[in-house]
Amino acid sequence: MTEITEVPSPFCGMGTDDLSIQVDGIALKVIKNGCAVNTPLFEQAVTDTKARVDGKEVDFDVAVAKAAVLLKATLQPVIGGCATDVNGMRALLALADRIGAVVDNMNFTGARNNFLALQDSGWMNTTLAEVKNRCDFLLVVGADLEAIVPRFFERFIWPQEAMFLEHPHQREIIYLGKVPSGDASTAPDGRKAQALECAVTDLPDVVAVLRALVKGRPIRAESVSGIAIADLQALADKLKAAKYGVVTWAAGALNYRQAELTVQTLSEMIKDINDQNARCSGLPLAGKEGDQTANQVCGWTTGYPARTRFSRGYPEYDPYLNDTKFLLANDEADALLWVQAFNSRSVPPATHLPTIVVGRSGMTFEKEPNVFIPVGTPGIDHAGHAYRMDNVVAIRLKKLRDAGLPSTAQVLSAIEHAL
Amino acid sequence: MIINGVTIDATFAEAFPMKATRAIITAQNEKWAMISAQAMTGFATSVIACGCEAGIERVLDPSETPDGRPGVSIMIFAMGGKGLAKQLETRAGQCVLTSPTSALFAGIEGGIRIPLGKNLRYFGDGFQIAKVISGKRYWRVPVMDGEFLTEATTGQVDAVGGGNFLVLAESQPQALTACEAAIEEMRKIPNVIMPFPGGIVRSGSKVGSKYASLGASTNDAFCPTLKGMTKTDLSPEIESVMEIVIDGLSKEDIDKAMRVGIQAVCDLGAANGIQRISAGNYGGKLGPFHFHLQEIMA
Amino acid sequence: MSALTFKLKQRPDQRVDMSPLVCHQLLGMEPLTIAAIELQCGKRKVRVDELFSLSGFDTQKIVIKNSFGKLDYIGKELSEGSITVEGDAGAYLGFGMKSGAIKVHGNVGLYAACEMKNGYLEIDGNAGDFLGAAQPGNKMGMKGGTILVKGNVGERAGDHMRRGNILIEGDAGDYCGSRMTAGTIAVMGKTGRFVGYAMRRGTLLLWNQPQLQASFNDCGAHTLAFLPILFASFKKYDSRFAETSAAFNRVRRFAGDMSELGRGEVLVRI
Amino acid sequence: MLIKLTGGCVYDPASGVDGKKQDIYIQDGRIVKKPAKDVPIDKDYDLKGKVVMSGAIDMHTHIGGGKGNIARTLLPEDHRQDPVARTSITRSGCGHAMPSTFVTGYRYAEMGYTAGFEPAVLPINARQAHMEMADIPILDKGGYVMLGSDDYLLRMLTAKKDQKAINDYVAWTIQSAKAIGVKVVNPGGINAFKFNQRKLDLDEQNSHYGVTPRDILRVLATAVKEIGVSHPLHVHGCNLGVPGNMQTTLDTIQGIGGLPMHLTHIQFHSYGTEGDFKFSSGAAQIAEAVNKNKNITIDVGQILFGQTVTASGDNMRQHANHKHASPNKWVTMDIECDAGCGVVPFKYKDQNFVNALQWAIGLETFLLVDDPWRIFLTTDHPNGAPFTSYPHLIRLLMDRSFRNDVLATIHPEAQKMTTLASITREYSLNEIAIMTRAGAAKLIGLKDRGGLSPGNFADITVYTENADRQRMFEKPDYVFKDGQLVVVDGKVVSTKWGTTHTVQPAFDPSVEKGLKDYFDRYLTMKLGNFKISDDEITEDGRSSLTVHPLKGVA
Repeated sequence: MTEITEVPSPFCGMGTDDLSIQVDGIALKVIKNGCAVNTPLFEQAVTDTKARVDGKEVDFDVAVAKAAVLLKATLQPVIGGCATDVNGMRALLALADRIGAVVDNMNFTGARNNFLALQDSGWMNTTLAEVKNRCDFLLVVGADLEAIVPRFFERFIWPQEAMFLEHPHQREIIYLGKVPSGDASTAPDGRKAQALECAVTDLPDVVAVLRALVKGRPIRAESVSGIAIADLQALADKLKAAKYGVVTWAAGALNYRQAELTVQTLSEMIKDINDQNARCSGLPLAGKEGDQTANQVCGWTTGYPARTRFSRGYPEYDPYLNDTKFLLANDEADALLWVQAFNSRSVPPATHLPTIVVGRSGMTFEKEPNVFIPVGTPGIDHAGHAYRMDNVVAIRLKKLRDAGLPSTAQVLSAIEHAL
Repeated sequence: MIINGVTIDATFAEAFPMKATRAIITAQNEKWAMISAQAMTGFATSVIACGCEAGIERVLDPSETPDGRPGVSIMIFAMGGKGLAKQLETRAGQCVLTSPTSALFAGIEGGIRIPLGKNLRYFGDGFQIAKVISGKRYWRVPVMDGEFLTEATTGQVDAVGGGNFLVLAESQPQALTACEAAIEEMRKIPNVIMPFPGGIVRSGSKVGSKYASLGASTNDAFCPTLKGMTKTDLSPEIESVMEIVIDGLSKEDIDKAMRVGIQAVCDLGAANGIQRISAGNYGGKLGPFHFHLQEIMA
Repeated sequence: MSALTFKLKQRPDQRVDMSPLVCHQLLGMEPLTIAAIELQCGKRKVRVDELFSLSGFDTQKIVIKNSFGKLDYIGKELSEGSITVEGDAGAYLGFGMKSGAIKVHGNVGLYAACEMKNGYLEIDGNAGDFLGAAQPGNKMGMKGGTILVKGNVGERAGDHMRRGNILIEGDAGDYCGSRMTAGTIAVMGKTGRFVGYAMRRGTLLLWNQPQLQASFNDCGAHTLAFLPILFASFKKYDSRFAETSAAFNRVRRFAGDMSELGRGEVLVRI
Repeated sequence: MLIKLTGGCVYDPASGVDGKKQDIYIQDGRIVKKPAKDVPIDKDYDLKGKVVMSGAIDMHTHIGGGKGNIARTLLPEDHRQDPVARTSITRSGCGHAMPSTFVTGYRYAEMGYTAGFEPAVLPINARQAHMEMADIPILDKGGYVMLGSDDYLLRMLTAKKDQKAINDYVAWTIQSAKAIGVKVVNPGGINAFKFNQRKLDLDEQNSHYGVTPRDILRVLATAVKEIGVSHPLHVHGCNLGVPGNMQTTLDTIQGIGGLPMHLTHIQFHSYGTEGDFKFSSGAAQIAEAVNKNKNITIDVGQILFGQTVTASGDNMRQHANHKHASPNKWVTMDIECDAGCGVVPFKYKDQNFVNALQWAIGLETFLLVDDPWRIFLTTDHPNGAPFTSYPHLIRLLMDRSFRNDVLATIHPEAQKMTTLASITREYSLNEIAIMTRAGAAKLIGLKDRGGLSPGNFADITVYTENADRQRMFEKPDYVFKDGQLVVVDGKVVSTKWGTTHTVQPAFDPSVEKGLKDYFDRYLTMKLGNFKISDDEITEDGRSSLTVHPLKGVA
């Protein structure tokens, strides 16, 4: 039995790397700094290590050969999920390039809220260490942050020390839209975060008013979606008065249509504040389980984020038509390769199409895929790289055990070679 | 040539190339369209001192105007395009933009496009709104009575200025009555304006003056009180001369206007004290357009 | 000369890029050459005559029969002539069209008239999201011309629109006129939420009072002189917009989006 | 396999060979001496009438790291204009302003380049920079790690730590980030921006730390020299793009007190304030200072007209420049108490006075600096222009009449403000070879690269002599990388992976004590997880590590 310290987690998206994990054979136990998101995903048992074709266990090579056959004769294959490490994505994109596939990250519809705003007008952002040391005012928009990233407040908002805040515990926090579900955002001295509550789907209206107030434009209404304009005016004033204000949101939590426009309004508001000689930054938190990794690697390989097709021989980005769900529902796809090395509960969408799953050991299916190849999890079964949810920092994932599981990269490269 | 006892001189009016434009002013009713049009075309009798010659062409029926309201068509003539554009813009800004309920539209399609409301829009201080409708750009400028709507540009075309004829009569009332009759008919002709007050000018001029600083002075040859003092062009029975000056988009337009005008004068005839019709020229040296009276009336 | 007609033989599962089959590209081409053009369909390249039976010769008058919602990029950058679509059209119909006319008898998909520059596009049925919008990453949507939709349109109609008219006889989805810079969108039916969201300038002309967000301010009731001129310009269309009874000049004016430049307007008929 | 390149006209400034007919032999990836007569030649290339140089080295090109990927993500419209389809040997991607990684490798190789160095590797983002560069085929790469706005260094300066402590920190950072040099960007300015300072002159204090850019430059330049890193401190100075910054640059040169210093993209730092537009060329003064101060090297950062994107660590200046963004979208970031970045798309226009004069200033600089060993050909890709414009730039330098023809087309007021028309200099092939090969290798301290003498790696480019230098340089006949033929007639025919060039200066291991405490207290990552291990570079077989010798260290 060994204990491995300073273990980074690929699961929470925050890049938490202070976990201590006890390794007993292939069993893992988080003994320090676990959380509701990370602990179960680390501790999950390895249940299957053998590949299957049509439900029957087969040798790895047989499964790979079968996968290659299914992908080869396609008119429009789709590679969905895209939840893996950097090397996994490299292999995935090489395969996609070869077979003319559509590549789609499973959480892109949420991430799209950020990408489309970025691609239209850009933004001014910051990252977690800057938040930890500089942020004196935090606005959380439309997200119950602690449910998404349980240790966000403990690690970045309420640490004992911050380089540039004499009293880090005096930071002010305001929630807009969502109300915090727990006490993580409550200051060590008991001060609760202020919450201006509205339906999340009303946020487009609320943030538009907030931006108008930041710009000093007239608003005639007295309230918007149940929030008094006077409260929003006070919020606008605080944003402008902060030394280092931070506005955060989680793209996936804005789960209503066209939420990119909400993100864009927030991002443009942040620029407005900086043009009024104050500092303010966005902290657009995107997904977890390799979402950022998928988009980053696809970004440098193709120029586009991970909703891009290769069917014409070169990459073409389409945030709507390249959606796996749309392609399946519309019978445009004729084969699905689902790649999910992190989460065994994240199974492919139901489809009658030939399906290959390269997934974390332990996946159970309502409908057995044609090919299932269990893979190791980056950061547990093999080393690798993953991006944090603030998109700048890549973390080095460690190998904790040897359960005999191949990496995503090994499987996908093998399929490519078998073509 | 003699028509109804009126002698048509064997002479010609001499006219010059000018640049012209037309604009349409509409308003809530004809009264306000006309007030604005009159202001816009006021103090525009002669390019010599006014910078342009302008006049009301005609009243427009609502069915003829772009916005379906009563309107007035005005024309402005100037010696050059630059001066024309400046006059148009200044006058539109002071006399139409300011005038209650008014709107301003191009009166000429094609031609060289010159600013109509294009720069007036800045009065809107950033609140102005552009609209392109059927390929034409309009500006909506917020003003205190609502919105001032103006087309961005109108057309500038080559035109002719300085067509004229003189009515020589036995008395002042008879000269005026005859000229009034002429103007009434001439106003029915499109593409022309008679820029002087009421269309009639009594101070015909000659080139030059004894005073060095003046370029023009009274046309003494046609001044009846000087008959005995100067080389007169008047017979003894002529006691009053009045002139009608015409600017038009083409020579043919001026031809037409002169013909109906002279005819109206001649219809009154010798019986009403009209003796002669003559015209002003400079010997044919200055203007390329010559309107021979007898040819026009032939 | 009879119209060059492409009659779809059977519907492929994958989307087809129809952009080569546009008047100016086919000008002067023999039918045999046209039949041999390859169209991208999913991963495949498919000959035109594999998908369509061809008849007629007039390349400046194209008819697509049996069309359906996976035929994308019909009339891409059309710069002359006309295209008639019998059936539905896919995404990016009339993409960047410069002139000419396109008429679709059925419904159309996403991004119809995307970055349209000029010309006339008529849709008998419904249009999908992003009608007259800009491609992701581009800042300029429709720049001119007129779109007439007799049915309903999806969300974000006229996103990033710069000039031109979008006339909608039916209803418009949410975010109609989002991020507009200029131009006019007229909606006879109902509009969804967040009308004119983040619009900078431009006009939304509505027959029915929308649910307006708080970043639009009421500027009161007005008689606007440009409206009769605008309506007069619709007379030439085969549309309810051309009817004399459709015209009005009395509106309530709302200005916004105050979060943006705030120079846009929502005009609601009264 | 023994390869012979026969009869080419060789330009190898590293060996003092200036256009001499010479045969070259390649074996096992290296250039070898003429073999004995009886050794059979496996492949003989007849290079009569061809020009032979070593593979070109771009010593300053933004090809890896977060800001590049932000630029890519920001500009789908730019990629749509230049899609690159896959072939049986190459991967698909996109080109133009900020090409995808694979296309970056192909297009560099297709112009005869065999190495590129990323000049702005944030320590915290070094992992990404290496991962991106690992996906650039054919080229060798390396990075200069960015210091100077990191809070750790500024805290050390405030605490008056001695030079030895700073040297240890710099050496540790180079090793942790697997770098080959050190760069400073707007010294302390990126940090000052986080405290809402909007400008920072050479002698202006950071409002929190009380430290000036001059202080930072001096300690870093000293550190780089004392720990034995060949490449002098790579400096992106204060006041980038600000009219009048010529004086700042001159002061920077004076202020470094004779220490080795490389001033990068100096074109952006050579502006006066004369003339009607209060914007003028300072190239003559800068060139004079460079000529006089032998401790100074520069690269130009030439701008060329057209659409591109600027990607820089200098978020203070990039924020100030955002009003020039075209199209109007831009990104700035504060990053991890380490540095920042700013990405602003730009369209340089020949009819824009400022852009036109910037173009002329860059060329003046090229032509007025005497010593080609101390000036390097760059566009600061993609900031001044994409790297694919190098052949055009080479023609501007080598062909005066062409240069003057272009000059005659730019903004007329800019023509009046430049002396370019009167400068007769035309670069020779040998000088181009110095700037783009031998000089770059010498500056960076690359052993076995940038020259054609036996023992060197066989990175070789073969061109057909052509009076039109643009055509000559945009389409080499052959390019060999490590002896492998990778390009024929300007097209990639095979691919391979290059190596990652680094240095490993020594440091006192106790430096980690203070760092560990700092990481635990203030940062968001453990020190142990921050450091990049060798196997991260080498494990997937895409790259290898090449460690170059230190200066004055055995």
